[in-house]
Amino acid sequence: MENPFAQEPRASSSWLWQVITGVGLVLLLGLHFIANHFIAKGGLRDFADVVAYLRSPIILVLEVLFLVVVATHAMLGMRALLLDFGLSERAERRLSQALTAVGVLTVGYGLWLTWVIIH
Amino acid sequence: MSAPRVIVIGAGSTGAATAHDLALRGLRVTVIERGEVASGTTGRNHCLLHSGGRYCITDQESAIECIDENMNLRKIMPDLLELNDGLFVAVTEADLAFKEQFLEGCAACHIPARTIPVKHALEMEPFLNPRTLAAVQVPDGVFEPFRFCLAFLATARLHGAVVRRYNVVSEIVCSGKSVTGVKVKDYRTGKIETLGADLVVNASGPWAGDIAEMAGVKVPVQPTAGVMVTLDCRLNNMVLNRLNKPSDGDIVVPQRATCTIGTTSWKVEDPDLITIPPEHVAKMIDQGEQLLPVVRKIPMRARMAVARPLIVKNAADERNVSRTFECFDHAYDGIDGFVTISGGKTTTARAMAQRVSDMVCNKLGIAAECRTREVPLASYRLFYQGGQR
Amino acid sequence: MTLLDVTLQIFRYKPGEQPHYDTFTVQVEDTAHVIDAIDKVWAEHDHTLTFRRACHHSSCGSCALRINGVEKLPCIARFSEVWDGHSPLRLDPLRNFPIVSDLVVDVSGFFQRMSASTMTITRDAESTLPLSVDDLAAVVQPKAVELPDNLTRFNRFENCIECGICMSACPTMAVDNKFMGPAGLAAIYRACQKTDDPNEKAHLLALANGEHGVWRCHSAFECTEACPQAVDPAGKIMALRREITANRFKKTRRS
Amino acid sequence: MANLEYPKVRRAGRWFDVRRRKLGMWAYALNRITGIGLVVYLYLHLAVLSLLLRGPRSWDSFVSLARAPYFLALDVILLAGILIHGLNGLRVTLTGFDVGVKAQKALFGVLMLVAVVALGAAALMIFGG
Repeated sequence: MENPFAQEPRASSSWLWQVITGVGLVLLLGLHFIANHFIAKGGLRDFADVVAYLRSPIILVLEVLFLVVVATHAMLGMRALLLDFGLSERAERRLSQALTAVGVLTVGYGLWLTWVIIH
Repeated sequence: MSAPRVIVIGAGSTGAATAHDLALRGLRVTVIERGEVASGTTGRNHCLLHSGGRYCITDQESAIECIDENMNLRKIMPDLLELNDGLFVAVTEADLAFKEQFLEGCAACHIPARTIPVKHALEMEPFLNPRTLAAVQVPDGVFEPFRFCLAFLATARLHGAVVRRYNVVSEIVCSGKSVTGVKVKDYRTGKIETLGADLVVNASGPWAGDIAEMAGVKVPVQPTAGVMVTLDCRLNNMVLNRLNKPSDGDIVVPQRATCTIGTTSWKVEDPDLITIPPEHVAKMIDQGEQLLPVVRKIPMRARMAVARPLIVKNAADERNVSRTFECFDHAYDGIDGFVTISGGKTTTARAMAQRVSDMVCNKLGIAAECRTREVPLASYRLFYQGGQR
Repeated sequence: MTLLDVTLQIFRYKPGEQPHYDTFTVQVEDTAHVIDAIDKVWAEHDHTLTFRRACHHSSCGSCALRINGVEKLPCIARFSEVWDGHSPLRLDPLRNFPIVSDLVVDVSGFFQRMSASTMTITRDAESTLPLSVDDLAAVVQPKAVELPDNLTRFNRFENCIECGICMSACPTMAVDNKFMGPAGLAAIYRACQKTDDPNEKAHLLALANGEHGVWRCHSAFECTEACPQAVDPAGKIMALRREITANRFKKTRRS
Repeated sequence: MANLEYPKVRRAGRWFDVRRRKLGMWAYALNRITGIGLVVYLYLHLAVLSLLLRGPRSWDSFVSLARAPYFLALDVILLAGILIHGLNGLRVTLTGFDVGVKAQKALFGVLMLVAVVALGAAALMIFGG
């Protein structure tokens, strides 16, 4: 008899990435907070502060990395949640594609935003 | 000509095994059961796969049936048995005096039995009464009656049988002096139907009298209840029996992480409603303590009571009526196409099925050999897996 | 012995009819289990009430249902444990299974999941008795067992009685009916432990690693909380996760 | 045969049903609620940052708005969400690698205690500073 539960073993990836990005977020978020509220003298009080802050190369790398990781984690989380609607295999593939697109757009928008602000 | 249709009333061990036997012989079988599979006598069971030791003195016919079937079941349902053997244990001088007779009884019934040094027995069974005087090992085992029935029915289904659960027989339909079918009501849908059959087998255990009455015949079945108590801890590896004549609370059957002490015996009128007498529960603990002194310290997990179908041969104490089974062709009572199989025990269900199936085939003029001794059973899980409800 | 007057509110449903609750009052002993009261309702009031039961001692797993919303085996649930003494006791069928009639659910999906691993229900036992009562060890010191010549080892039934309670309690099962479910995954874990065949093991792990396998678990641990047999399905799911992850890293390192 | 199957959309909402459920179920539901909240916040945050495009004036007026006490309270809620989600995530990660599975309830309790303490400290800093 055909086993209805036999499938390609690939499902662990999304869980593993969720965990990796999750742990990454804990670290990055800590740094994000510290950078935002402690390193920037007196906090980011006005527009000029923000621009100056983002022009620091270390901060820039940190913030971009944070953006990528948070978007990945968020999209994987949304996927886990939306799978609960009992989707068909095709719909599940579509969902993954759509969420990847949303994630890429989010990151793209963030990068563009940063670029505009810096210049 | 298409194969004859047979209706089996009851999906306990007898009905399930009978359905399997008849289906293997090529008959078109329908099983009618008013509840879940094994929801009657079979379900509420010690779960003891008898070696026959229990009956080897008082009822050798039963004992021989037991040891033969014990060996047969090992072949056809190996996955459904806990095969750890059993000990008959003497804890009093009176028990000890019984030992020689017991060994002779076992020999007479070809039950493999051997005396184990008490020290050895206590090592194997650390909770056994330290004052144990003698221990005899026999091939007892443990099974699960529910899955036992499911396996028979799943296999029967593979051979074309239909199992209708939650269907109650409301009428035995007769044409003249011959049974032609049954009227059933489906409790799930409320639908009432008449099912035609060439022959109806009454395998309803302690309810056999009620079903037979619908056809206007009588069967000498006395519903006899017993209480069993299950403890929240497994205290023994092997089945522990009191080395003496059958009596109340003379056995502790281990299963998974529990063990069950049984049983008592009293006659009941209505097998549908049995109240558990508290003094019987207390008695189980008292008696169990004789074999396993820690019994009283263990919390109780469950208690149960159910009626067994005992065949009344003549007026006697219910402990001493035979635990063997009987097959009745009601043609002798003036009703044709209707047979009753009752008595016996789950261990001997396959043999009971063989006997009644022989009778059925004989009556229907079918020459087919019984094959249930050799054909291994399908997985019990298939019963539900098929999706048939 | 005291007698209790218990009111049961029982879920009723027949195909094509509106589901509703029926109320029955029956008298039971204070030491009774819930199954005794259901039995009494059936015997004294309504033979058309359909419910599953067989063994009455937590061995068959057929009677599982929800008592006041919580999954239990009524054969081992005492009134003293589950009843407040005055309000009606509500009985519902298991969740996450199609309902057939009243308290009877269709367990075919559950057994398909159990079969996926081909786990059998008997196993070799530990050489000493498992002690679940703490003070018992102090009473008697169990010694290592020397087995007689013809007996190489004792065997046991698996603890899982396939009652479906974990599947009813599982929040993932509640939303994803393709999920393999706690019992199915626990069975895979047991089958993995029992086999010495590396191919069989790889097959089983691949099964657990599927899109509807261990990764769909949300770590609510409801299955382990509800399991009447201390099978700890959630623990087994986590153990499978570790094994799968470990294998994955081993493979990555090798390649 | 007819049966009582729930429609997909109603099924999908059932993770939210914590009635008569145990601690682990609450942890799961909390994790989801905070997770959804944080995703919403992520996009709000991006939208707010877009104000930077409109030059210093609109940004600076937003910053002064953000210093109002009721806005700071929103910060505390955000922080609560982050702490609950992050620390519970730690529990899910550990148990997922078969670490501390037996102690998952205690683990959750301890982590939530940490969350409460950290939140208290943070609230003091936010309102105090």
